[in-house]
Amino acid sequence: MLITTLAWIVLGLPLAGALLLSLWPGEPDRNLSRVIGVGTVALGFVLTTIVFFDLLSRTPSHRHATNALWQWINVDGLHIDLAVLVDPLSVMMMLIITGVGSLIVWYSTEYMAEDRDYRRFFAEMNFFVFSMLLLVLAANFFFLIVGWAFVGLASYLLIGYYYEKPSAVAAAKKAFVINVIGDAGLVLAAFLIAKTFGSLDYAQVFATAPTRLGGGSFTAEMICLLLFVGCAAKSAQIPLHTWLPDAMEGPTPVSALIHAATMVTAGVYLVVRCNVLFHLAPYASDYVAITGAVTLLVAASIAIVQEDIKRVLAWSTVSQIGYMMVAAGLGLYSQAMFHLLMHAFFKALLFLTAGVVIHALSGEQSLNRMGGLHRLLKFASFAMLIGCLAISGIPPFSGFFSKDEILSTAMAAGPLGVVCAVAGIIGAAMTAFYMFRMYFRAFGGPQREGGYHPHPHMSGLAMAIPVGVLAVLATIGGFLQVPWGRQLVTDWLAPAIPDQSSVEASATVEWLTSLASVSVAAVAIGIAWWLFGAGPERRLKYAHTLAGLRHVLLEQWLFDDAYESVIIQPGRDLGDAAIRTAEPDLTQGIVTAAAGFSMAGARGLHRVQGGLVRTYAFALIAGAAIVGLVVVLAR
Amino acid sequence: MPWLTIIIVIPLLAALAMFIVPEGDVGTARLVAALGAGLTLVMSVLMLANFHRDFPGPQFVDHAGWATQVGLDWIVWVDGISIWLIMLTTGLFAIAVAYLCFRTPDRPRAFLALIMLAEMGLLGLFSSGNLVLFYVFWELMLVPFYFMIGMWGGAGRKLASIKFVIYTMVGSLLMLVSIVATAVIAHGITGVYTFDIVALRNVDYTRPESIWLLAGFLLAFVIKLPLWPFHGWLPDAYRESPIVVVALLAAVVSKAGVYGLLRIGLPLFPRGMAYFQYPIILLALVSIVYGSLVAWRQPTMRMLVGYSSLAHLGFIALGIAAIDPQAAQGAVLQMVNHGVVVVAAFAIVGIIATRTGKEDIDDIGGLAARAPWLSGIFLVVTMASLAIPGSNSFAGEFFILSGTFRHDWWAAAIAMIGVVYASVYMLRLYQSSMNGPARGGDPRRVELRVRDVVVLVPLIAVMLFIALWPQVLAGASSASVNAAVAPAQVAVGRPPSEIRSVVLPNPLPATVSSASGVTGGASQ
Amino acid sequence: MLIGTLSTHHQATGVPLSWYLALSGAMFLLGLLGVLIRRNPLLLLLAVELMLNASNIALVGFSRYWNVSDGQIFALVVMVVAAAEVVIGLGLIVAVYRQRLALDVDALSRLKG
Amino acid sequence: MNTLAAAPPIIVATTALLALMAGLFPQRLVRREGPTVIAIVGMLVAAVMSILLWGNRIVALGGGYRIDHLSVLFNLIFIGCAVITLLLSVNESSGVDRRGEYAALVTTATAGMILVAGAGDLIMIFLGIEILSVALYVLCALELWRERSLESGLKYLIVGAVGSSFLLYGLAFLFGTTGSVNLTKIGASLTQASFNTEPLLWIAVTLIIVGLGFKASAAPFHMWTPDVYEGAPTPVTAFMATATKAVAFVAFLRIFAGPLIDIVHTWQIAIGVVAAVSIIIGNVAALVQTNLKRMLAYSSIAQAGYLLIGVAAGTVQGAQAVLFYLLAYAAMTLAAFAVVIIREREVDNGEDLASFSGYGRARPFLGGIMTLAMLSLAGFPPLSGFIGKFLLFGAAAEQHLWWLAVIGALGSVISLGYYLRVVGVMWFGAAGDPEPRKLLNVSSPVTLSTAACGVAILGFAAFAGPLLTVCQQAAMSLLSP
Repeated sequence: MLITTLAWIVLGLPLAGALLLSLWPGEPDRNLSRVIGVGTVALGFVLTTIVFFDLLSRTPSHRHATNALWQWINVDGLHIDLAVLVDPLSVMMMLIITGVGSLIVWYSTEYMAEDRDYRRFFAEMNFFVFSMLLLVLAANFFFLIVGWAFVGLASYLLIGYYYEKPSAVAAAKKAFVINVIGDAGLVLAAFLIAKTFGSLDYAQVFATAPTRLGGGSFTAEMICLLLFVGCAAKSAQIPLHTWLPDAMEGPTPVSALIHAATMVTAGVYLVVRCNVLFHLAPYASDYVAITGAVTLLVAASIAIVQEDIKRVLAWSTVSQIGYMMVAAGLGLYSQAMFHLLMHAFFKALLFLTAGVVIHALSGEQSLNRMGGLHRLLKFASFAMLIGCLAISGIPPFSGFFSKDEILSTAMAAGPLGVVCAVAGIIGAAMTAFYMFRMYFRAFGGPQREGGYHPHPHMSGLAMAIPVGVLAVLATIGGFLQVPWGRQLVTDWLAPAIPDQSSVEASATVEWLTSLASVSVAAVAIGIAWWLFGAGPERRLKYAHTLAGLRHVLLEQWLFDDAYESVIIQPGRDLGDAAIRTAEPDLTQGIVTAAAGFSMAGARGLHRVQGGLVRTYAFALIAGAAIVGLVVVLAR
Repeated sequence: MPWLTIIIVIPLLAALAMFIVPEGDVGTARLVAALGAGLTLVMSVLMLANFHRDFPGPQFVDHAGWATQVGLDWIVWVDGISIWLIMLTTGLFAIAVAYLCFRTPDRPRAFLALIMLAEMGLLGLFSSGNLVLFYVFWELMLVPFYFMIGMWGGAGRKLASIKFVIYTMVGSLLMLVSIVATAVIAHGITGVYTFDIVALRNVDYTRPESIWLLAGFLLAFVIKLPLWPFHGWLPDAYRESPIVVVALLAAVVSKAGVYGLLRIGLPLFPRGMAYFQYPIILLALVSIVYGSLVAWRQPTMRMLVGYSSLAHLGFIALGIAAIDPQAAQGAVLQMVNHGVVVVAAFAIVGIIATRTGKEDIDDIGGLAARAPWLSGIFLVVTMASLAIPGSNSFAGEFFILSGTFRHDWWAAAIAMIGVVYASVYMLRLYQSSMNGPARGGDPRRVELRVRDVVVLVPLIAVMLFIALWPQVLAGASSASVNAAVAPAQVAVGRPPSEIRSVVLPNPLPATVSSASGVTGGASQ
Repeated sequence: MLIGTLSTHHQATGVPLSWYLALSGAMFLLGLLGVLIRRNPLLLLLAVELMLNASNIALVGFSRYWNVSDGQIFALVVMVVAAAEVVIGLGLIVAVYRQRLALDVDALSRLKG
Repeated sequence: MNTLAAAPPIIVATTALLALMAGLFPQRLVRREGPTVIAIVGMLVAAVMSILLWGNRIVALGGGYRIDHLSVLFNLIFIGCAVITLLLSVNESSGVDRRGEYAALVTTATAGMILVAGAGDLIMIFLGIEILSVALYVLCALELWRERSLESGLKYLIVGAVGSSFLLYGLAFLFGTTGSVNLTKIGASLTQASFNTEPLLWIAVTLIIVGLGFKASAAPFHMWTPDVYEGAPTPVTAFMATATKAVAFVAFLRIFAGPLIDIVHTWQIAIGVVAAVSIIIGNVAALVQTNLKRMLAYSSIAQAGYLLIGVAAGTVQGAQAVLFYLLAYAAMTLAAFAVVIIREREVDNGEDLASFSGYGRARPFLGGIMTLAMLSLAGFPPLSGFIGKFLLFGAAAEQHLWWLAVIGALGSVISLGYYLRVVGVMWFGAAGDPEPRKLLNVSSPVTLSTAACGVAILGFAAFAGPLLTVCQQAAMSLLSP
């Protein structure tokens, strides 16, 4: 009871904050916006830790609780309650959301200090936190979908935060529409679930799934595939990934919170949440893994050529979520969640550090106009280095443990697992390469030509402390779960993941995989250092090798072009054609034709009525003949 | 207390009172209209408070003879379906009157009188317990709209008004033939010559009879809705009418068609509905996709919202044609939702258009910068209109499609195209007017004023309420919805486990409801 | 029943009913033809008279056949009516003449359409 | 006692003579107002007489005339139309000297109508129809100085005489087939024997349909109607459009729903076809008319088609529907013509649709009455025209004449094209001349009778229940000779 009440409060706090800030009459004081914006989320984190320890004090099998506020609707036997489910999985997500969230919101207070619409920013951030919490706390698929859509809305609002910029507006719309496509998949999945189980409650669906759905049954596969449509859209997996890079139009803290740490990992969360169903759907699970593997490679390859510091990070996010999807698809749910957690740390760190740089350079985001920042922004440089090492999987930073665990366990998970692990190792090399390319181009080498005007300034404490905290977490976070040591995350999640596949990599495989991934990463870092460490000359020298591939990469494997020409433009043409032809000719045409027919008849009668008596008499006689004929015929 | 009769008569009295109001006395005219609409709203709320939630049959039955020997009678009642349409009508007309009171049109007396007459027509329609009375009100509401379009419309108003009437009448006159034929054929079967809807529900028509009788009704319904390709009257009427009229047409009048399907189509002609099920589903799907595509490419704000309405009504029609209690329940929910949302959308379009003097989407932009409140409310309305999960519209659409999915998953899947496109065109509307570089005059002038707030805030409040707790609506209508759908479910051969209501309900006895009249229905 | 007796001779006169009817039919058609082809209103009135009298012959013939006087009374009434019609018709023709309009019904075609 | 039953026609006929004489008085005041007052008073007396006779079934004049519910109801319709026609003619600019003749002719025509309504035999039907026709020929041409009036009179006379000949010939054959002119006896003899294959009867039925169809201006025997309606003085047109049409239908009912009811199959389809053709031709042809009188003429053709649906049904319901619709039709048509009459006095081209541009806003009252009339004619509920159509469709459906009902419905859709055009011109059109020639006094008989018609359009609908009871009784009296 206590924990669900606390969960409701955690959920309600940011909502209250959002409402308060947006409905505040007039322009509220900036301090007020700040206090409300940060306070609700931070308080949420504190309460969440209470929930966490409460759950921890229970025996693992009792670590869940549900509570309904009211019966939202009951239609034809389909009950839907406005209810929360508190279990290890949701609490873990809550901790990430409120923990990382409050750091990032705190960071924003300084980052956004110059902004005109201060309170709108915090209102929308709070709304996002509320939506995300709703997503993870929902006790049924319906409110999952609601939260799912609300985070999409929050993401839309925050991507389009600078709404006077047409590119931001377009990016926001793109993100929203693609997410609606995902929502559609999710909703269809919910229909199928409702039809099959007569309920949308997690508890009931998951409890009865093994009996109602045979393993590998068509329904199970369909449910999972449809769910995954939603996951792919939200987590930017191929082919629904194109919105995420564009989403970098939003303010950097937004990118850190929504498009790196929390929202985009919702897809992973959902697959893990529905592990019971995915367990029954081997093909769908394989599809998830394959999508993850392909995405991680494609995204990593694109990241290599990006010139915008945030877009590098964005593609790296897509790539990293690919790792999580590989894990989730292979049934390595706790590994996926572990990587999710670590990714939240180091990716938030990377984004916030990038934000520090951008802030220091008054909004400059292009790597071309950076360089040699190490001496000017020492703190940021170290923070960024930690983040890069973490994401590249260099021990003992956090990314090493989580990525390594995914790869090594995947090796043991059948042939597909091996393929995915190999892809993961290649991806690891690419990751290390593009991350250090970014690092060296921004911080290494000489300063950019002409220097920096105004001089880059170090940020204040509100930005520095969150970065510092995240740097620490990204450094040591991996020790939560070390090979052959304490598997804290796995143990914690065990009650929520009953179908945890018992894949256990042998020691040899584990060592070999680690060795492979670390060594390729190290080599990649070396190459990056050689290419980018010394300034632009060498880079420019090699810029034209592999021009064709480079072009494809710069065009992001042509996904956007394909969508534009295959889906969007035909849709426009169809709409225009409908307006041009179907509207006037078909729908109006019937009426016009009928009216024209009547009018023609009227004009004909007008002519016949020529005023001559003989005509009238003749008509009389003719009419008599007709009537006579009818009388005779109809008798 | 003859609740419904009073509710129907109040607007009529208000309309008649306009004759006494001296010409040019705008204040009194406004007062009369406001009193009329307000009192009607209050009465309907009080009626709702006395409503028996779980009773599936007619309540608040008022009965008086008119020309009883030929089956013409004054029988009005509500059930769980129509009570919400009554509420929708009284609420939205009160809003419309509020809107008009602040923006007095040319010749206000006449306009307000016509608005009141239209309200009477719709209220009568939604409470008719007799087919002929249904027809009477069906046509009666047409007349004020005809005049409102013709007298206060834009440049092409003459053509638009006559097209609107003739198009609608093609369907409705054939409906009259069907109404007459229904009574005649029922007479042949039961020996009773009656137009009473309750009595006619128990008539066992043969399949061809059911099909042909329904065909006459159906044309009228799909034209009124409208469904593609019967929307030929819509573009002209929407383009030329005053925005209030467009809003009411889209929000309330269109519901008459849906209501007809629910009240007459499903319970009276289940076999016919079984026959026409897939044609209607098909038309609904085409309407959804077609309306979305065309809405997307419209140049003006009002036409965009207008065509979006075509798509949304396609969803509602789909919910009924699915012949599933869940889908039908969703349709009932969505009728209310769509009415509320579309009125809000048109109100915002009207505000923007009057303040900037522009209606073309490309001429307006960047209003959010100086009109944050408008922008915020518009966002809420946009989201409700594109049925984002968590909005009131989503509650309706979810159950429409979920119910449809149970038997015709493909139809729900195709309808999803419309869901996606809704976000495309609604965001086009929202973003191009609110975001981007400022265009179309001083955005500060566009910001909401008190007069706008009184119109929009009640609508937003209703949207939020339904979004948070749709069970209030669903709970009070489910019994009636189940009863309405049950015969058609039998006709299409659904398994008994899915049929929620076996017995067709009789009217609530006068002693139980607070209605004064006797029941007009036949016994089982 | 009746049709069978059309050709049988009537006892009293020996003139069969069919003869009456043939005469009457011929007159009626003649009158119709006159209405169709004549342009002078006077002659038109004449043609109409022919048609009315065709009826009279039929009436009288039937009256004889059934041996009742109804038909004859009817015929008398018709005569009076016909006379009244002719009077009015002639009056109108005079009025037309006075207006110096052509005595040609085809000229009476200002009202049309 | 029996002669008392014939009081209504006798009173009306006497009134005609008195009115004629009043018109010859030397005093100008008497000459001007006397005939109208006498005619109205006399006819109202006849109306009261008729009402007093309600409920009685009396045969008078040796079986030639009878009082029953039907004849009483029709007496009231005719007298009502005649009185309103006379009231609408008050202050007519045409010469005072013709007042007496005018009132006398209208009254005479009414007498003829009353005779048809109560006709007990074929002779009386023919006689009554001819009395009213002859009077109408003169009435049409009453404005001798107006070429169009003259043309309409002469045309009506010639074509009308042809029509009468058809009717007469048909009656002659009906007599010939049955051996009696008495309606009751004809009915009896048709009931006894099988007449299915009787060519003479077919001829009779055909010719009677043509003759009465002509009087009812049903298509294709309608072609005189627009010309005559347009040319005749407008009050006369109003009288023709309402009372004369009613006569034709009472004759239809007296003959077909009475004695010929047992051979319904021989004439049902034929009348149905005539009805359908009338509905289509009347409604379609009206679409392009710009002269309001002409448009109303075509509308009356279409309305005749609707009324024939009820006749074709050949049932009590059908007859009842015809009766109700006739009442409603009279009210709406008189209302429409009344407004045209008023407009004609205000402007020169008052019968042109164009002259009504913006009329509704300039004269909301008259515009309102006209709108009411048009909407009712178009069949908009809850006006009386709707209830009439509803009953007619019901009667057709009862006899499974679905096609007739559907054609009727489609015809109504077409009719919106011109009825609503009038409404649209009046309310949506640009305002016409701002300063009309003269304003009618609100209390003038013309305005009052216009208002009365408007009230009737609503009242017949509101009190449809009691009215239908009356109509039903009247219809029942057809079947019990």
